[in-house]
Amino acid sequence: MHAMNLALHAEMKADEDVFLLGEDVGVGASGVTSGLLDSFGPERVLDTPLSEQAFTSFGTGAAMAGKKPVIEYQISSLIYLVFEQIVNQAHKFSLMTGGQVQIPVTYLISGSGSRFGWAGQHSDNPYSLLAHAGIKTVVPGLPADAYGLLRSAIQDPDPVAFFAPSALLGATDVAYAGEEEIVPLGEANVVREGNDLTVVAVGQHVGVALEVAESLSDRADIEVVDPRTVYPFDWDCLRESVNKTGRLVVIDDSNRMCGLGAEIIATAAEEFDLVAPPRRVCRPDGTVIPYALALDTALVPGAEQLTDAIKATLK
Amino acid sequence: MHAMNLALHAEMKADEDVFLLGEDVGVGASGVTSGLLDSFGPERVLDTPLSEQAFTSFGTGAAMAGKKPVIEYQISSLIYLVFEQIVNQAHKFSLMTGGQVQIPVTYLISGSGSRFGWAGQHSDNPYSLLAHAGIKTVVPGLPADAYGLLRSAIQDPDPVAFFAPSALLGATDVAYAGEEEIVPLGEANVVREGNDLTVVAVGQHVGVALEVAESLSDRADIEVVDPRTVYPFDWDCLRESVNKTGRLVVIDDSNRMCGLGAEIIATAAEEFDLVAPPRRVCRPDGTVIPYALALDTALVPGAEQLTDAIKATLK
Amino acid sequence: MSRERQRDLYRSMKLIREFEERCLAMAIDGEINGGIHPYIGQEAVAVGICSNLTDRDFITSTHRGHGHVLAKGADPRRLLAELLGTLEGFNKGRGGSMHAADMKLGILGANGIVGAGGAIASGAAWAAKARGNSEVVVSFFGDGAMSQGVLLEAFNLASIWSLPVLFVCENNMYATSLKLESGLAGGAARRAEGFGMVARTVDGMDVEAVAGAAAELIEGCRAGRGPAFLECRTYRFFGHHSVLELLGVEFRDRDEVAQWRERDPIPLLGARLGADVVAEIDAAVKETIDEAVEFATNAASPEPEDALMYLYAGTAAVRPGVIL
Amino acid sequence: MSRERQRDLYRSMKLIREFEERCLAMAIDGEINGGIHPYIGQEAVAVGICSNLTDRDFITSTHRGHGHVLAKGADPRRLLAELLGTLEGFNKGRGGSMHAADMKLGILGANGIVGAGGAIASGAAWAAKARGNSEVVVSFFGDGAMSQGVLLEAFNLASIWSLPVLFVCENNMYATSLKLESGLAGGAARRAEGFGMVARTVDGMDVEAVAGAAAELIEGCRAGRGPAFLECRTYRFFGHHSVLELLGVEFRDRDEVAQWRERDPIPLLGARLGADVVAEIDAAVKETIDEAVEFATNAASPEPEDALMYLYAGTAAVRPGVIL
Ligand SMILES: Cc1ncc(C[n+]2csc(CCOP(=O)(O)OP(=O)(O)O)c2C)c(N)n1
Ligand SMILES: Cc1ncc(C[n+]2csc(CCOP(=O)(O)OP(=O)(O)O)c2C)c(N)n1
Ligand SMILES: [Mg+2]
Ligand SMILES: [Mg+2]
Repeated sequence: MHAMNLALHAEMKADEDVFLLGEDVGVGASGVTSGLLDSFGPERVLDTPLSEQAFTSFGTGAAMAGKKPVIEYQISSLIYLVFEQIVNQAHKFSLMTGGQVQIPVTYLISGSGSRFGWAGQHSDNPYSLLAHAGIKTVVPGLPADAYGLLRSAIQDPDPVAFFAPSALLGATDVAYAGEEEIVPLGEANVVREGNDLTVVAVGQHVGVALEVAESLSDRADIEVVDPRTVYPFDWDCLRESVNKTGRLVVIDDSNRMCGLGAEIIATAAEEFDLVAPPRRVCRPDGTVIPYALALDTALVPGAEQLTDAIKATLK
Repeated sequence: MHAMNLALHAEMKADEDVFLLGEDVGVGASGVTSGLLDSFGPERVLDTPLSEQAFTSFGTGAAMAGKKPVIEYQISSLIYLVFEQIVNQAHKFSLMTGGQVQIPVTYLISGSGSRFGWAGQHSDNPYSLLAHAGIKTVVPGLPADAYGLLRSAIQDPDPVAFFAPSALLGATDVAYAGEEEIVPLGEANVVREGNDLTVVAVGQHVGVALEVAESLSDRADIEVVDPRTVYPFDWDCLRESVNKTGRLVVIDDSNRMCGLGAEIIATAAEEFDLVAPPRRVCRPDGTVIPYALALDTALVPGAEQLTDAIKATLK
Repeated sequence: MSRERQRDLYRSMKLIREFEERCLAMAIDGEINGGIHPYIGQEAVAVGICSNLTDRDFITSTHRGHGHVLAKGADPRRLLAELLGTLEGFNKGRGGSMHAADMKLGILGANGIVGAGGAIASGAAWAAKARGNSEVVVSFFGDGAMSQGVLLEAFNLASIWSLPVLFVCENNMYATSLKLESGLAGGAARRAEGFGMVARTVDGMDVEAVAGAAAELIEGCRAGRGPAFLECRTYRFFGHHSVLELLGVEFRDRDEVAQWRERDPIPLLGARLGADVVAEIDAAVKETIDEAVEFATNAASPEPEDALMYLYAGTAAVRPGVIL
Repeated sequence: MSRERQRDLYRSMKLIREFEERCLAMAIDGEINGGIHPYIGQEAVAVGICSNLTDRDFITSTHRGHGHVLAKGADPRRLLAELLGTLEGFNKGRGGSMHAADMKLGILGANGIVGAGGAIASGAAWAAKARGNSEVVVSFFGDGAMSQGVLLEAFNLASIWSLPVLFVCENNMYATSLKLESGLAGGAARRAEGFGMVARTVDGMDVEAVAGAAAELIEGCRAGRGPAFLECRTYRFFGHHSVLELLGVEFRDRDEVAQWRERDPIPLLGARLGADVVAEIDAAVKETIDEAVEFATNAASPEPEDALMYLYAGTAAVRPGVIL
């Protein structure tokens, strides 16, 4: 959270066309936008009415006129509400106008995934949907990436969606030491090297995968790949990893059907040299997160399921 | 089109809680709803203002009060506009209320996919998105299925999205002979038996796949599976087919990244006995359909690409 | 208004107040997952409106929904059981604070998405009308919701089809940190009139005034005169959400909060009833809530393996998150 | 109004009429893929409004956009080249009728989604204002769009932030087959007033009246008095879309259509100019359109291998539909 806040400060300072809009961004209700109103004033930090559709396309219009909006959404499912404005408007203008305009907007979803106790409408992880539609989509798993990717997202000439995993918001705060490096979009990161099996882990599961890899280190030498940008995906990095290890497990906190996990497994099956069937660890098909905590956690993938999947794949 | 029209007549006649709403449904602008106003009157055929979001959730409310709405959308991309109302509202009420309500709504997208000349905002095929979210999703490829599946969709106690492929609307009209059989949701259909390779073809590509299979009959004995319901998918049927043939090619008119094709390939790689890498034929990542006809057709999968993919997979 | 009716209104408001105070404490203590949006301060609105409804009428509610649900007659024991994620809750622990619903009482659910209820309300109203019944639907929402497209679309739909919906805007002057005047151009009632509806504004701290205004408008709905709009000017006494309360974050001016607390609807009506009556009701309400806490804290929790129960009403083979 | 200005208005209207008649014929003949939504009958609106704009001002348009684009000054040759899907089109053949845009003239695009333009217009207006410029943005839309949530949200946004946007509702009394009175509760201008905007209604068949009303409202926008709303009562003379025209489908009463054709804005102004002037302009316009047809039909088409060109402004490795 602190990392994202620093990235916003840095970009707003670096480029005066960058501005921020969203609900309660002035007071920084989510924590991500704290201090920006004080530093940059109400001309560049716009508290919006509860009109997600209009302010999303407002961003598109401002972008057409040369601005670089960063739009914060308080809840991940608000992406559903503005699907039309992102996917059918902002995304399409470049091609539809024959390259006459670019739409450099950043959609900042400042807490995606289960918040454990916020129930059905506040716990989704809709990044696979935007990736399917072709929106550049970022899901950081480490604080330094959150910083570096958010800066890249803002600088990018196309619409970019940035999903900060809810599960990491607290942790990020503490851990981020402040190394200020830009991380380019579309480049994966091998966070742990290994020879026996590749785990692709996204967002909050990067840390989980590292722990599981460590805990299984007596049994296998596991490589962990963090794609960081989920679309466009860094297939070259993954190809190299899987062609080396021959085995693949993906952990991804979106629904099974047509999720990011499916894409990674499918591409590996089509193009990479697998020696064993790959596996995914994900949410069930069509998941709706129930309120009761034990039910909520039962549906979100975790270390135990990942361990089981790795063991089964190693067999 | 005629098949869907007959199905609507049949269901409205069979159950007086079924009613129709949407834009220009009275005059039957899309052809699908012709004659219904005359038969059932304005109490059951509601011409709506251009308020897709409100009339979608209006359907949810009417369903909670015991009705069975069928909602027509004139354009496939209108699904983006009502994503919140379908995915975050209608879909979630059953679980969130602990089973207190059911939402038997049918979303009838009466022309999905490219219309060849309608350009960027009218040519998408968003069914993979709804499938990811967990909406029961139907994409018929044959007139009799269009009839039988639409009836099942209306009878189903859950929200069901029904995508009629634009490419077939004319054809359907002529071909449908009027066999009036209900087709259950979730059951695939082996439209051609074969032993060497399984082609999964969806919607308009069922016919394409049959032709291609025929044209390659001297080279291979191809089985063609039409899933009909894309979610929930009939994995058992596909498992049987692929375990027999050992080879798989999917043709699916949605975007590559996280599309239905990805799901089918992924599941096959995880669970089925493949003897060669599977392949998909689909739209490119993040496709926006350009206006010029030659560009439009270049992006929509077709017979030639399917033939190439089959040949490559047979090698 | 009869003294008996006044007592009923008082009891109902006090019940909500007591319930919410207990919940707020439990949320801050971490006993309620995710926390709550407390209704404290706005009781006169829910109670005044719902006192005109029967069990067969419908309501749609909001993220700040406990008051509406209780005012509509829902059992506080089962509401609290829901907030504790237990099987005795209305939603069997699946919904929680933002989705509490008792369909038997026509409560079509609280809703986590601002502005989502109005169109659902219109659909239910149409269905009732189509059946030839005289039920009405009340749709509650805040001042912030007045800028949500789907709600504005619903105003038009209800108006053009003359549906029996009473749209109730609880104008507490803030949407989280956003001030009314920075969010809503033109005024709530005036905006509603632009959709061809009868619109009125009432003092939302005076339960008798709310009840009176609602009675008239609801009568119009029942008589087939189409939808109506009632803006209730009110105020919440606590932070937007219990998490903010816990963190001690308040976006509003402390003096303003203090001033509005002077207009607390409960003592306002209590004064008309007299101290004895009030004391008697207060004691009874406290007992009811004590019982509810007792009931809810002893209720059983659902099992993790049932996490996807009720996902579909019909059949659908759902694959799990990991297949070994 | 000066005679010269009248001539300009006439020329501009006639140019649109001639262009659209040619297009409609070409669409029916299958020369224009997908067809068009003809603007014929509504010329006075686009022309009256745009006569108050400079090249630096912006517009957002609709599915029925040719009139707006031409009135804003776009080259008819390149617009027709776009409709024929060629590289000489504004959008290099990628957009077609519903997405025609000439960014150099501030034309932020026609739009295939009803109601989508208003929020885009507001964003562009804010950007202009933030730079301290006095540009205005005109957002065109139909009576049907008045029920779209995102447009209503945009009214509020523009109003609360006092943005220089003129919202122009072309009320042609139908949204495809839906009659105004079955779609719009409360009236267009009244609804807009409910969002705190100045709103006026004008005879959309009288180009001088439109130009006059727009001049005043646009002046207000430029002076920083916030957004305004202008309802233009007009009528389309042909079917909703060329496909319906081709099929001979008309949802409106034939007599009603005939009556409105009597109020054709072009002869209405022509009569004030005199037959000689009219004949001269008409001949010149015909020549311009002949040239445009000549130009467009000879323009080169894009290559299929470039189908995804411009998909992203920046870099992104896009995988094709089949990988062998
Ligand atoms: C569509 C939508 N946008 C944003 C949010 C986050 N949010 C929840 S409550 C709230 C403020 C609502 O204000 P108002 O409607 O006035 O109700 P109040 O909280 O004052 O009762 C916001 C922004 C949401 N839940 N839904
Ligand atoms: C959001 C949306 N809903 C439906 C459609 C299909 N559609 C295209 S034009 C139209 C009617 C529009 O009516 P109006 O706004 O009055 O404009 P007019 O066609 O009369 O110029 C409809 C329903 C669409 N393009 N977008
Ligand atoms: Mg409020
Ligand atoms: Mg119209």
